[in-house]
Parts: sequence; structure tokens; C-alpha cells
Amino acid sequence: MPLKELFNTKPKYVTIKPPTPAPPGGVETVERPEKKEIPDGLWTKCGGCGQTIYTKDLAKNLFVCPRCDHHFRIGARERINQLLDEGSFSELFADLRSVDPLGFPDYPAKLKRAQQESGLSEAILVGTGKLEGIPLGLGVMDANFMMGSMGSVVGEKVTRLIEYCLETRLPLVIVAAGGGGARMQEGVLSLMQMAKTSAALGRLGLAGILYISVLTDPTMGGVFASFATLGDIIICEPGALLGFTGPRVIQQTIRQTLPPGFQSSKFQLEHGLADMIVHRRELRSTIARLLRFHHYGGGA
Amino acid sequence: MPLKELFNTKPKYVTIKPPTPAPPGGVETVERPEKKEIPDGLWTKCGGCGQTIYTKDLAKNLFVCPRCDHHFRIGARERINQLLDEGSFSELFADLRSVDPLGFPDYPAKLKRAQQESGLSEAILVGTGKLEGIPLGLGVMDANFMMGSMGSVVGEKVTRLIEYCLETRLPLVIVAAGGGGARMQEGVLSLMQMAKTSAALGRLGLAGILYISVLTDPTMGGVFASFATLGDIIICEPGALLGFTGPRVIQQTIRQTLPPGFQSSKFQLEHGLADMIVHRRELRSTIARLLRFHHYGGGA
Amino acid sequence: MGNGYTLEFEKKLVELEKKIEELKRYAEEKGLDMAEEIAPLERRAQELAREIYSHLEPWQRVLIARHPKRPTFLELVSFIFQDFLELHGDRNFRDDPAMVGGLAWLDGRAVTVIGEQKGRDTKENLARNFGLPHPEGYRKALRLMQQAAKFGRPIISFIDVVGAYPGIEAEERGQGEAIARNLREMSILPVPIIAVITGEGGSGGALATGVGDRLYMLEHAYYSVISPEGCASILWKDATKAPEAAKALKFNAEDLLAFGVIDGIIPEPLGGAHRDPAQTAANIKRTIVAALEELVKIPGSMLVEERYRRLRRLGVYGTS
Amino acid sequence: MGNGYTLEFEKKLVELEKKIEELKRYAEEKGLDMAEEIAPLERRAQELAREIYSHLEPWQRVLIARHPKRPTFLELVSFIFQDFLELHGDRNFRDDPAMVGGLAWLDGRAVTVIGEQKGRDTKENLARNFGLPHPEGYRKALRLMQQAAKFGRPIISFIDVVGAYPGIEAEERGQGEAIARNLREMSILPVPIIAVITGEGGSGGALATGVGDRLYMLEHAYYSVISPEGCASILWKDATKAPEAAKALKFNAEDLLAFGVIDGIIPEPLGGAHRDPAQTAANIKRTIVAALEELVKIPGSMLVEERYRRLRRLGVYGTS
Ligand SMILES: [Zn+2]
Ligand SMILES: [Zn+2]
Repeated sequence: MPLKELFNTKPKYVTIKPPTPAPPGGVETVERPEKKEIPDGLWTKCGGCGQTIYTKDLAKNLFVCPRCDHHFRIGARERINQLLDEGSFSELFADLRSVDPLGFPDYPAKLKRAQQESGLSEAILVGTGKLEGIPLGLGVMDANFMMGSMGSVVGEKVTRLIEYCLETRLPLVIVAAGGGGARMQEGVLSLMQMAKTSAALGRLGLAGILYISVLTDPTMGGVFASFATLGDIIICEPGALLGFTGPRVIQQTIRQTLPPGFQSSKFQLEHGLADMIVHRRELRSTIARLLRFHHYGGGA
Repeated sequence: MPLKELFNTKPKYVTIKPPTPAPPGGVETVERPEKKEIPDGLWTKCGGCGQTIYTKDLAKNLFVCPRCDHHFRIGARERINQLLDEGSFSELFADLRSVDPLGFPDYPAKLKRAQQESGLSEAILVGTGKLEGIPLGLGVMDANFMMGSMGSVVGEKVTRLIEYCLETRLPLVIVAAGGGGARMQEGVLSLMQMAKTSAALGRLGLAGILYISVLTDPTMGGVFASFATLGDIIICEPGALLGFTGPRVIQQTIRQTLPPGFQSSKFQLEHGLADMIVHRRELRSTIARLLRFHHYGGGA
Repeated sequence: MGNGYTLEFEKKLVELEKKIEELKRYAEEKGLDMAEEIAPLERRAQELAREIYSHLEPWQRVLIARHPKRPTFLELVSFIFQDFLELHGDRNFRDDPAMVGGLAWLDGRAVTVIGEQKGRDTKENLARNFGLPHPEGYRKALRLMQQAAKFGRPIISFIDVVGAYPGIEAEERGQGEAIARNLREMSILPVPIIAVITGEGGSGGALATGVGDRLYMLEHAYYSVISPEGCASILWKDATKAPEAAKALKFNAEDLLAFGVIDGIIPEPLGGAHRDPAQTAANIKRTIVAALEELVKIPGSMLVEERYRRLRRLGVYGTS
Repeated sequence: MGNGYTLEFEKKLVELEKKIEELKRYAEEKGLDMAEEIAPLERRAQELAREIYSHLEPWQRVLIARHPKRPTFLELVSFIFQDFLELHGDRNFRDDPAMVGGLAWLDGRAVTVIGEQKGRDTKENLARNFGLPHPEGYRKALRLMQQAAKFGRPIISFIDVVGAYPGIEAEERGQGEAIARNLREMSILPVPIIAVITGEGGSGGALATGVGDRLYMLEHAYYSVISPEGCASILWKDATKAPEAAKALKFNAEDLLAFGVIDGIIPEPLGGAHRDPAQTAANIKRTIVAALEELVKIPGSMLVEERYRRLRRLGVYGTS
């Protein structure tokens, strides 16, 4: 087998297809890459520069290309390992499981496949942990679980995590990675999770508890238009696709080429949504700085 | 004497001169028409359509051109007569008089001239009155008094009126007509009136008392950027010049022709500042409707 | 009474109704008494209508919800409220004509009313962007709702929008954040909020003004996470399979009542709201007046608490 | 130390300073001890500096306040605060690079810092619009200040802006309302607010972030209702008469202290802040640390009350 075939050739984003008749507005779904981007071979080809990288080196570099700084998508467990003090994560509400309230075509099978492939029970892990010694509540989405879409379980876990932080007055950090938006397969119940999580954040805000939202590639649709964009501080990872309506749907509707960099992290910074773009290498320390500015972990 | 000479030919706005070297940004002053627009001859030429109108007919039509609906500038007393129930106005804080804190060139003489020409002691009248039987606090600026600019006295009268409404829980209506903005001749003290009046409105807002701001031609600069744009409801008269920086200064800075309708009432409606544009004929009844919606005057 | 626009499945009925009209006109012109001939035809038409409209497929109901003659926001407002006074602008960037709001009286009670306004013709539709708000529309709605809260005024929100607007500028101006902020802020406004989905309840665009103490739907309205066309495109790569998607999404009023997402279904005249806008409006009015009657008795802080509990219950899941 | 940019009235001094520099270099190169020759020259230079800078006309001080090498916001921040972390965006339309804000430590106290950032060269000036904010800049500042209030954090506002931006887009996006809103909202934020005018305090643009519990000015800063050029244009139809206007407007720190508009004057190094940015920053720091020390002891509601009383006193008028 030639060496080349060992590589996972992963598209950075999916190719934009030529316009086809657009569905009426309001479709929140995003193009879905056929394969997940997380490297699992011995060698990995960078979606940014095309360089092949020894996967172990990539892992040591937090799954950021050492050559072009392309930030690979990473799973929830890897993210938790990168962010939290070793062994400090304690998962909460792990027993929640999605059901199929609508009897939606193929949903149970899709759930099962997602669970097998990701090794997760749902598209988010929530819990508590410590970051540079500072206790916090943490939620991390996983784009590999049904594109990181939000159904009842994701909404419930986020809400319970917020309520947990409200009770314990722990600061809250959520790393969003939800290209799928509100999960179609649970219908309007998924839409309601947007309202539920946002309402919980309303209470957290009134209580003056800090919420830092970290937006990673990709975060779109109903995830983007709810808890992900309601952070007191909003941090983006470089080069992420972030927005509400997916680029393909917009493209199909307006029938024009989208401007370069549309819905990128830089786009969101320039258009006033993001507080900052932070390199993965600096993410942990930046969150720590922010927490200390808010008097968590005992000040300076 | 030919009939024509009886007419006051008044420009609608002053002519925009060709660009000259622009002063650095931040100049808030507005071009000043050489003559006041309020008709005082037997016949009046309309600044909108050019028609000559018998002044008494014009007065009967609230100084709105019966042919083209051009709203003439009117003085504070005329405005009060148009808005309030007959004889209900009771002036407050009438004894305040401007002084010359900076020893500014020509200021005392200008004040004197303004007082003589307008018959007012300052660029605003404040007091209480009734509108369709509903008691309210009312302030009305007069563009004929030093272009309706705000110095210490205007700022103090507005602030005292707000405080009076705060104490008595009367709803507040202010008719702004201040093309002069913050009055240059009192230097930074005029600037401070912007902060003073806005701070007073902060307290009024916290107390949940209604403030309706009526913007009339012209309202610019420091008047525009303080109490005039802080109404719970903002009403514009049609065809007024409303904005922060004067069109001539912008023109001189950017050296381009301004788009048609720039800083008009319609511009402010379309750009989201104004709640509505209301014809002078409807102004009194619209304010009454708004007051009743807010349970002043005993509901529907 | 096809209202100048006939849906496929009501063709037979519309033809029969036309016949009856013709017959009546003819009788009148000739001065004939044809009551005996007409009566059975009318009975037949009524039966046919009941037959057709009581067995509608979800997709057929979507077509009714999207009917070009379905009463728009401003039409409903004119029937339900008195002395509507429109207020414009987000105090920031633009007045969005797709989102309308203002003050009105509801049986002697001052309220703030908001809703999307679809156009009646091409010209109005272009001016109002087919009733699709831009971010500044959501922000105008929020401004008016916060103003309502400041003055202790109940809020009535009518929803009829195909979805959030898929455009470059809407993304540039922060559509996602505008929707999210509305969700958060509406959840803590200490005044009664009643929302009614009158036609299309399209995803985030509909939700953006739909958080409240009560949520009702007109009988044929739908409320969905995604348009049936969009769903079909994803599921079967074929937007024409929207009828199947409409079935799968369970987004009709009865489904949502069962899920606890809505508090009640407001009946429409037989055949849909467009067949009798006045009756439709009367039905809406009866429902919101009764709900408001209850809600105004509850103190603001309790309203907010109960509103949260209401949202808190939404979702269906199991445990391992 | 003319810093590469010499004002007309300091030419003599700059030449003398250059001479001294040359002499010193020459002595060093040649290994000569010329201390005795240099000392009297340095005394002469000091005398000259004192002579020039202690009798400056208002206009000359404007030139110092506008000096291209005058320390900018970010320079001062780097001297005064630790660990500055910039936060971007108005969460609405755009991140305005002319207005900078973020979190920082001030001697162990977390604060929110905001200020206009002028460029150091043409490129940066274009990127930052010469430190002239657009409406979204004022709105970003307000967002950060309201965030500070949410978390009980004091606010330090540095002001250095020639004025509000005279542009079409600034008007379209509601510059006037943005300024007014800041004035109103800053007046009711229940956390300490200290403002320092470090250079130009140009009319509404400066005021928009200048409402607070304490207002200080650097010695040569000015704070004016209108630019001297604008004033001269209106008064004498001649912008070159700005020096006379500068006199008439009484906008120097001493005037404003007398009017009760500011709470104190922060001294600059002889010749102006650009001659010793570190010393300038140290002076500012001393002042704001001392003020903050007092203010943090006062409960929020009392702060707001006292802030209002402070504004309430401003104005000079008589009675008939
Ligand atoms: Zn690479
Ligand atoms: Zn006319």
C-alpha cells in the first residue's frame, strides 16, 4: 500500500457546490464534511497547507499545524485534556441519553453510529474541573457527534451545567463546536433548546457569574444563535467557520460568490461579535487570565 | 414698492458652499441661515414649493404650507399654543439668565440681540401644561434664539424640568429645535450640559417616567447628541434637518456631495433613530395618544 | 371563495363553490326562486369542505399556512386591537420593514404588539423582504419589548416568518447574536408575553420573538426547526420531497401541543384563516384576552420564574 | 530631544539640545573630558526650556497636545497597567479600531480600561481612523463599561480624540444617539469611573467616554466644545485664526479646574508628555490610583448619586 493511502485526506471545509434551487430561507443546516477531520492515522495531511505531518507531532502541538497554524478539529476529550489540569475533570449528567421523540427516519441508527464512532454518548461533555488551579464549570461540544448538533440532551446538559454554576457560583466555560445547529431529527424540541439554554444564561447573568464562550470550527445555526454567542467574553479559535446560516444555503439563495473569509473567525472579530481570536496554544492561559480578572482563583 | 419685495425670501436651508479646507473633525456646529424662517410679513414665500401664501392662512394652517406641506420653523410660543390646551401653560424657571463665563468675544451683545429679536430670555421655554386635558412637563426650544444652541441656561432649564417631572411624576415632552448644538460661546460648560441633561434623563428613566422627544428643524450637534435623542419615543416633524455633525462640515471633510435626503427626518426614520414622522397637524393628537398608552390622563 | 388563489387539493371544492355562485347570480338576475335547487348543492359543498379540510396532510396545511391570502400581521392587528400606533427603528442602524411593532389597545388594556409583516403583492414583498427580518428587525422588536417592560406593558407577539434571512448582510450584522440575545432577554422581561404563531413558524427566525408565558398556534400554522424543503434536501437530497419531510418533522399544532411546546390551538375557519380573516382574528382575540386576564394578575418576578420553568420542561430524553 | 518633530516655538531649544548631543558624542569619541564645557550649556538649555514652556500660549499647548509623538492610549496603558487584555467589538456591527478597550490590572486591582487609539504612522492612522471612533466605537466602549459594572469592576477611561467623526456613515449609524446613550448610561453605572483627558478632548467625541466620578487632565491637554479651527471659522470665517480661538475658548486645564469641570491637573514633564512618556504615565498612575483608593470605598448607589451631584453643579448662569 503506497504511503499516500495511509493519509486521511480531509477537506478543510466541504466544497461549495454550484447553486441549485434554493429552499426558502431559514434553513439553518450547514454543509457536512463527509469525514471527520480529527486525525487518526499515523500521518495526517494538513487541511490548511497540505503538508503531511507525523500525527504524534501534531498531537504534541495540540493538533495545530506546526507549519501553517491550521487548527484541526479536535474531540471533546482531547479539548478537555488540553484545557484542564490533569485529572481534574469530573463529568456531570453523563447518564442523559437521546431518544427519538418524533420517530424520525433513521435517527436511532444515526445516534448509535455517532456513539460508536465518537465514543461519546452525546455531542457534549459537561462537568467541573480546574484550570491553572481555578475551579470552573466546563462544557465541551464534539463536532464528530452528529456534527455537534443540539437536541434535547445537549440542551438539557448545557442547561443543567448553567444551573450547576448558578448554584455553586462557579464560572462557566463552554467550548462550542456545533456545525449542525439545532438537531433536525428532534424537530421543534431542538429549537426549544435554544430558548432553554439562553434563558438559563439569563439567570446566570443576573447572578453576575462569568460565562466565557469559546467558538471553534464549526459553530453554526441554533448552537450559534443561542448559548454560543451569549458569552460575557467570546473567544474564537483561528480559522473557524462561525455563523448562523450556512454558507451553502446563503450561496444558493443569493446566487453570488461569498466574499473571501466570510463567516471566518476574523470576520466575526471585525464585525464586532468576537472579543478575541486566540491561538490554541494560548487558550488555556487566556481563559485563566480572564478568570483571574473576574476574581476567580484569588485574583492576580 | 413692488409686491415681491414684501415677501421674505427665506432659504429652506443655507446653500452648501464649495469645499474649503476643512477644520479637523469634531466640529459640531451647523451652517446658520442668515435669516430666521418664521414668517412675519403679510405674505410669505414657501421654502418648499416657492408659493406665496397669505401669512394669516399660513398661521391658521399651523405654519405648514397648504400646497406642499413644508413645515415652517416656528417659535417656542407658537409651538406651545399649538400643542397645549389654551391658557394651560405655566412657565417654570423663567428667571434664569445666561452670563458670559468665558468673556467670549461678542457674546453679551449676541445674547442681547437674540433676546430682543425673539422676545425670549433664552433658547428654551420650560413649564407645565395640559394637552387634551393631560398634565405634563413641557420644554420647547426656539431656533431663533442663537440658533437654538444650548449653553448653561438651556441645560439648567432642561435639567430642572426633568427633575420637576421626576418629583411630580408628570410625563415629559421636549420639542428640540437646536441647530446650534452646544453653545460655543460658553465653551466646555455648554458641553457639560449634554452630560447634565442626559444624566437627569437617566434618573427619569429609572423612575419609569415617560419622555417623548420631538425633533424639529433643525436639531444638531450637542442638542441632538444629548436629551433630544434619548426619548422613550422619538417623533420627527417632516422635512427637518436632524443629525450630529452639520452637513457642511461633513461635506468639507469628505469632499463628496452628500446623498439626497441626508439627515432628513426620513433618513432618521430609515436609519432606526426615529419612532415616527408626524405631521404638525397630528402632533398634538399623537402625543395625546402616546400619553394615554402610558396611562397618563386615565387610560383609553 | 377560492380568494383568487386555489390550492391543488381544494380545486374540486372551489369549482363547486363557483357553480353555486353562478347559479345564485343567475337566479337573482332572472328573478327566479331557486332555493330548493341551491340548498342541496350548498350542503354538498359543506360536506366536501369538511371532507377535504379534516383530513389534510401536514404538507397541505403548510400550503394553507403559506397561502398568499392568509391574513398578515397588520390585518390581524386591525381586527384585534384598537388604535394601533406603529413605532419604528432599532435606535442603532435601520428600521426593518419586515418586523413591525407598536402600541395598541386590547379591550382597554395598553399593550405592545410585534410581528413580521409579509407583503400582499410583489412590491410590498420586496419592501418588506417577504417578511424576513434582518438582525435590526429582531433588535427593534427587543427595543420595543424592553420599552414595554419599562412601562409595565404586556407584550403580544405574532409570528409568521419562513425563517431567518439567509443573506450576507444578515450574517455581517450578527443575526445569530441578535436571535440569541432576544431569547435571553425575553426570558427575563417582567411583563406578560403572549406569542401566537399565525402562519409559518420558521426556525430561529420564529423563535426570536417567541419566548413567553403563553405560546399559541393557529390550527394550520406550523413551527419547525427547519423548513420542510431544507429537511428534504438534507435527508433525501431532494427538496421536492418536502411533503414527506413535513410528515417527519411533526410540526403541526397538535404535535406541538403534545410535546408541551404550545399552550393551545386556535381554531381556523373551515378551509383556513384566509377564508374568514375576521373570524380568525376573533378566535385569536378570545384566546389572548383570556390568557392576558390571567397573566396580568401575576407579579413580574413570578412571571419570569414560571416562564423559566415552562422552558425548562421542554425536551424529551432518557437516562442510561 | 525634539523627538524627530519640532514645534515652531521650541526650535531654539531643540537646536541647543542638538549641539549638546553633538558635543557629548565628540567628547566620547575622542576620549576627552568636556564636562566643564558642557555643564553651562545644559544649564542654559534647562533655563531656555523653563522659559519657553512656562509661558506657552493656549494654541502652543494645543500643538503639544496634538504632538505626533505624544504618548498614545496603548503606550500609556503599557506603562500604567499590568497584563492588559484587549476585548473587541460592539456585539452588533463592527469592531472599531479607533476605540480600544479591555481588562487590566492596576496595582493588583482588576479594572476595565478604554480609550481612543491614535496611530503612530500613516498606516496605523488609516487603520485607526486617526483615533476617531465611529458610533460602534462608542457602543463598544459602553458594552465594556456595562460589563465592568456587571462584575463590579472600576472603569478607567482615557480620552484623546480630536472630536466626533464627521462622516456620512457615522451619521447613518447614529453617532448622536450613541454619544447621548453613553452619557446617560455612564451616569448610572454603579462602579467607579475615572476619566483622564490625555491629549485632545474634542467636543462630543471626548465627552462620550468622559462622564464619571473623577475627571483629570494632563497639563497640556485641552477639552473643548469645538475645535479652535472650527471656532475660528465661525467667528472670523478664517480657520487660521485658531490661535485666537484657542484663547477665547478657555479650554486649558487651569480654566477647566476653575470652572469645576475637572478634579485635577496631572503635570507633564517639562516640554510636554512626549519628552518623557514614562514619567507622564507615572504621574497619571499616581493620580488614578489615589482616586480609585477613595472611590472603591463608596457603595455603588452613593457613587451614582454623587456623580449626578457633580454633573448637576456644572454651568454658570444668573437670575433676572
Ligand atoms: Zn498546515
Ligand atoms: Zn409650499
